Amino acid sequence: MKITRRGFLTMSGAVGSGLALSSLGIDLRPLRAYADELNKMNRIKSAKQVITTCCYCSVGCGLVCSVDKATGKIFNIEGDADHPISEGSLCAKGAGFFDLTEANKHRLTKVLYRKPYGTEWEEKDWEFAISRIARLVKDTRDKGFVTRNSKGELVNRCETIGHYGSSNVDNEECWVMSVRSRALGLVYIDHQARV
Amino acid sequence: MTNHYCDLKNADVILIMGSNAAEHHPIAFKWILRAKEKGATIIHVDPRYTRTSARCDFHVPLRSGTDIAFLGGMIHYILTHRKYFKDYVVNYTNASFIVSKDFYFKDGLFSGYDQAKRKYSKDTWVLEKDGKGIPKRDMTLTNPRSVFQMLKKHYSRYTLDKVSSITGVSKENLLKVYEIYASTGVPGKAGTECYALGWTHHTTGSQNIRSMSIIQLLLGNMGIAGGGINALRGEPNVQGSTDHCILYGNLPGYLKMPVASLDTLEKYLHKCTPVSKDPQSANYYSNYPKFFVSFLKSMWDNKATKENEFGYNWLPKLDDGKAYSTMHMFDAMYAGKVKGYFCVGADTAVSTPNSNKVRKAMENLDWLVGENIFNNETYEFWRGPGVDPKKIKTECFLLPASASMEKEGSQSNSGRWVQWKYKAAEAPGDAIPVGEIEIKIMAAIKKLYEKEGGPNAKAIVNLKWDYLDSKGRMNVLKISKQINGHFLKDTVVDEKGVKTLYKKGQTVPTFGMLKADGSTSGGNWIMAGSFGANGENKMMKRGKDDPTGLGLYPNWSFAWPVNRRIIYNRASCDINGKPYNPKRKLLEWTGDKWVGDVPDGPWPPMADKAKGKYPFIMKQDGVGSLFGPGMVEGPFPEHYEPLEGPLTKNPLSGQLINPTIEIFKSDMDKTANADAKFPYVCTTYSCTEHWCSGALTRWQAWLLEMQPELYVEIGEKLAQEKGIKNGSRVKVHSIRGQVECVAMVTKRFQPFTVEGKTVHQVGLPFNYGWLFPKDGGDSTNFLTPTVGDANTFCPEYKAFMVNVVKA
Amino acid sequence: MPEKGMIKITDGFERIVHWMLAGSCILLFITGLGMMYRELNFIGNLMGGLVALKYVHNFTGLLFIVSLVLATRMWWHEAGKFSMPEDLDWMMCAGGYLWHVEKVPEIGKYNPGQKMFFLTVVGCGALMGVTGLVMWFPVGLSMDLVRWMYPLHALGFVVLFAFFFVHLYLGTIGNPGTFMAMIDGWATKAWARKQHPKWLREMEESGKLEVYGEEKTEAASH
Amino acid sequence: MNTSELIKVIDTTRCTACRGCQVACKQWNELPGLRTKNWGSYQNPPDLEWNTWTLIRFQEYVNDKGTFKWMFRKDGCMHCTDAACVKVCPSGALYHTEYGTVGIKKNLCIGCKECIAACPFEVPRYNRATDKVSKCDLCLTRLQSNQQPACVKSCPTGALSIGGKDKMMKAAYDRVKELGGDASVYGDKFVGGTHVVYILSEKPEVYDKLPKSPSIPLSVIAWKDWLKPLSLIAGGGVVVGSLLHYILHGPKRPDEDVSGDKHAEGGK
Repeated sequence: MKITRRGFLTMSGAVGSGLALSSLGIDLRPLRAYADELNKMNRIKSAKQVITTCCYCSVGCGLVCSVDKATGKIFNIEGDADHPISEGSLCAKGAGFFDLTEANKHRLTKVLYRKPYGTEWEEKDWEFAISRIARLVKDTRDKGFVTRNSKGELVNRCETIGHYGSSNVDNEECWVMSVRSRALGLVYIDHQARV
Repeated sequence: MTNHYCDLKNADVILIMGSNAAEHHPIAFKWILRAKEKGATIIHVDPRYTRTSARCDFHVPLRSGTDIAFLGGMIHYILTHRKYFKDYVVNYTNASFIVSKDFYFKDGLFSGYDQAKRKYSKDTWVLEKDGKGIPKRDMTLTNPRSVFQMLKKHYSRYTLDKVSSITGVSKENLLKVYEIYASTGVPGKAGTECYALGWTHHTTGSQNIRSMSIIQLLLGNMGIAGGGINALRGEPNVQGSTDHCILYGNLPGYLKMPVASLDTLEKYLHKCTPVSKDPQSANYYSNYPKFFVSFLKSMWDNKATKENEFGYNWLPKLDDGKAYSTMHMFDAMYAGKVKGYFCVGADTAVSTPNSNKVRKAMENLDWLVGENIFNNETYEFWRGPGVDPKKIKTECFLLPASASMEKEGSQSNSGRWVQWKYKAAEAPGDAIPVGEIEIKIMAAIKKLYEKEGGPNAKAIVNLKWDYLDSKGRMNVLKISKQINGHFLKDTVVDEKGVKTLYKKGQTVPTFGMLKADGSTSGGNWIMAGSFGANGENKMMKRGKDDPTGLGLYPNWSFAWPVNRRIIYNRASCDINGKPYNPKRKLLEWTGDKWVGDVPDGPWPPMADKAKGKYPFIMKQDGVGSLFGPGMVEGPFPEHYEPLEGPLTKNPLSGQLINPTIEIFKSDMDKTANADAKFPYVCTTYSCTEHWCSGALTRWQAWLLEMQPELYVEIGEKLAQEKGIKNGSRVKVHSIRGQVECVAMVTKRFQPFTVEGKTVHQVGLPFNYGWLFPKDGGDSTNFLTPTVGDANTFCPEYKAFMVNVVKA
Repeated sequence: MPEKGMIKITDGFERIVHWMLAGSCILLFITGLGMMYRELNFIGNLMGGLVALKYVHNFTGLLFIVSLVLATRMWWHEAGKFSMPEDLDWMMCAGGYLWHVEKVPEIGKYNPGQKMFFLTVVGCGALMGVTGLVMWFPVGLSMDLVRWMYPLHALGFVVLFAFFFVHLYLGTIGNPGTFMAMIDGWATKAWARKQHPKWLREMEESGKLEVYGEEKTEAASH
Repeated sequence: MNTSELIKVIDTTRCTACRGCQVACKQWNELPGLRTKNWGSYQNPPDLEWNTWTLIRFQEYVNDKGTFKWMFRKDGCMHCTDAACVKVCPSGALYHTEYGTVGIKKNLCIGCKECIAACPFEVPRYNRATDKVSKCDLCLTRLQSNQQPACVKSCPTGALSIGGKDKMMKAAYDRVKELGGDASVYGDKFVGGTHVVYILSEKPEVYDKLPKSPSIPLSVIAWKDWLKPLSLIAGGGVVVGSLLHYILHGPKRPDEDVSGDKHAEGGK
């Protein structure tokens, strides 16, 4: 579900302090400010508004991403005033959510590979990475697989591969990782629940 | 959280202990302040005066690692001053149960301790049963072997003087907190507790929380609006990732990981399914086989059959009694046993204790796969400080991932609300969602096994793994429904005489319909009901109606289990189902049904001896456990000193440290208790402006600008003694490592008087690493020890010993 | 063009410095006023906007400071010091500007009025330079100090602006014959006799007087 | 009663210094974060900057009773009614908006920095790279679109709120009454009343960088109210005086040339 432009406007009316500007009898005069200053507000009005959830602490605050319909890029992110917990408010990290988008020049955008004893990363494609990783996983698993433990009990486990993470991905991704780890027989499985 | 964020507003007293809510959960703190506006008293107990303390009614400083002493003192106070909620304690807890005659406690140890194994045999930690197998009870609570009397006796040693001497809290402050908090032990008042890593990051972490659970049960605060025990968890989906159990010891839905001795499904189910002979105990976990078999079906679908025990033996099995947590993994990696490592959305080279050991351990890896949105110290360990890349054999992959707003899916908040989020934009460059990366890698592995075979290849080749759509992208909805569960054949369900036909392939609307015969699948039973039988995705719901006025918002997203917003909610009513506090009516029995929140089961209240059930339906005995034999340290929490502390003797017993913690023994696992070279108690924490290891937030200029580099907070008195000026550079050492950082001299750390001596405490954030920013300092975890809670292996980040010197 | 018999009052360097000072001053007035009065913001349009005007003002200010330093060095000897008692006498009768005076006391090349004007220009000019520079580069100074630069700058302006008009008047229609002295450097002897009799006499006696169309030496024998 | 006049109330007693506002401001106004150093305080950047229009100030304070307090104050433009910055701004870049707040038209700013010296709260900041001064405009375009300013919207605890003047002032005074002690409303008693008003728990003089009784600096008054007209009077006076002198006294002409020099009037 995507909230409408109207939704964005109504939701921002009554937030935080519980005071709606529109309810205060404010005279909405024609916009007289300068074009460059106006730009962002106008862009928001014509943008697609997409709801997401904050990716830091576990309060689960709602956020609204304003997406430029022409470029498909996010250009503004602020609180979702309809959200019953956050009511539009955000802390420092949430308020800076925009800096996690591709606007942040530090984002990883390429598959990187470092060969043994290499001193730098090399750019690779997905095909290389996935097939190579699959091969490494299989070789490592098969070599160190423990079918029976020292007592002779059937254990079918792989103690040579560890998996860590992540509490910072979606439920569906968590489940996929949890299940694939078990199918592989991994036992060193952990994530940030412990840190 | 037993309750949820909006519910914090319903409390009359909020004890924030083991949490710095204002800094780490600023929006949760909104609800705490809303309670305050309505007259609630907010108490902050923390070693350091923080932004939370600044907005509380008062702050009580406590020496790190002494929470059980503090809370034990409160239990003692509640019992001796008769502040407990008697009706609740008698009916809804095991206070009236009788403890086995063989059980004892002596000088810090419970019965059954094996010194060599550092483990207890729990054989004597049992409650007596009558001839029918129903627990014996003494409703007068006067039997000296009753749990109530045993509890009273156990905590009689936690006197004000003793507690004050251990914790460094003045007696006046202790009494102030005890009195105010204990005032909630009446029907009309609710007290809640907010904790976070300040409680879990200890060698006694689980018992810290259990101590509070005991208090909440004594005061009748469990299961009520404005009550409960609320873990303010630290990551966006740590609730979900825990629910799906990316954890060595559990399978999705907290099902138990099979161990080697349980070689058949039958044995496993027998062991894991609790039995109660008490007809009034719902003992909901008697349904365990349904959840477990449905999970196996979700993994292997039609390849899992009754004949092959639904694939039970394809699952890996742990050795009995052995743990495989992060610390164990790095210990094994350090010993050269772990050769390959997937590090997904994490920065373990910064976040794991004893970073020197962790970074050294990684040098033994053959390969490393990183998946993240930013680079970090873990992925670049091969060229970290003091590491020569030309000597590191590890083959490394760093795979670009989509950020949160670049993918669709659900996240579970700490209040168990599973909220759907939408994709706002494409990820930059080649980045794709982590789930998609994992699906593709596993699909490639599966192909290899189909072609080449290998040990236990069936587990892989039979795996249901069709989660990419026609365009080769992750099919989120399909996975989500797989988690919810399906009917695998046409099924007629009889609900109170109404028969409904569910067709094969329909989503299961509630876990009550899961089956142990293989006719249903359920990737995670607690998530059953996140979809309606008609396929409606309830996680997307955005209804704002609040019929109870308590802020439950039943139509906003989906809360597990079965959209219940406050768990154990039947305990908010008396035995006849009438709310204890009519002003905050969470639930009420109207004679034929419950009205309010989704009740903990449909049965009548327990006064109905025929059909009625006890309120704590997930407990074997149906009541809250004051006596809790599930813990490895003992049924009653006991104060032990941290592995590293300022004392040579535990003031309460002859047992200095937690007798059941695992001691890691590698050459890099050094400790220094009460060592003059490391005289100051140190604790670590985060700050509002950064998140966890800082691996996401350090790359963000707005946030980095506010907290640009590593610092150590030092009290004015200690700074004066050491000649350290505010803003100057200092080195902080532990026996394991050191960090250099800026000294922040503050009035917010005050020395403690412990056992008559002055003990200084300092603290550092753990948000920095060498990779970025270059001049921001490195990981605080160079200082921390490899040791953790004996139940969960949550590392001890909160109490250890250091020295501070001018740089 | 000068005519025969006119005498050299100023040399080329003097005139260049004078006009640098005068020009920068006028430009500073105009640009300053353009900023001081929002009604006069349009002046900025002539220069390509108010920002440009600001820079014209700031850099003209630098030119002004240079000119002022040169002028001070050049004129300090003749105009920076009062010579008693004649300057006092001159002042007693206000140089004959305000009421009719039969015989204005004889004074040197610059009368005390001009000297006062000069000193005021030097003083206020320095004030304008210093305050202007602080306003331009306020970094590192206490805000209380910076704050007072503005009224001081305005005060200097008030004085200079007023003096400017006095000077303009006296240098043109108020004292006929003066203006050309700053254009080509020549004035009539009569003008010099009226304005600076003592200087004229001294110059004539020392034989330093330069008369248009005459050899210098001739003047000595005159 | 002027209903269109807006007041933003900063209730320091509710602020948790989460700094959501500080970042929300930067996000909305697209202001960059710059590299800073830890200078022994959480407060960073240490002061308002051209890229930091709102800043949470952290202050450790022990009152006369010996009670320790950690005080947080959100600093930023106070949006004065008698705004010194508007008064001194030569270009009209700074102006009063329809809400009574002080807006800034970036394109008109000429970077003269006069407002910097004039502001009694030391709010406007200069960016050398752009040669412009910047400050909070209370998210004017948001107000004009019926949205709360970014800071107010982000505030979790209700420490920030905005609304019509009368209602907000009443709420502020009610809150102060509820708080008691040294609590006070700060903002309505000077510079014609500010459009950002604090609820302070301590006496104003206790707070870092908060003037006890701010006013338009005397220097600004001396300059704009006295010297500016005086310059006209002086300039005009001299012109008129000169004319009068010319008319009444006449120019100082050289005497008839007794030596036979050619009569000349140097000037043409």
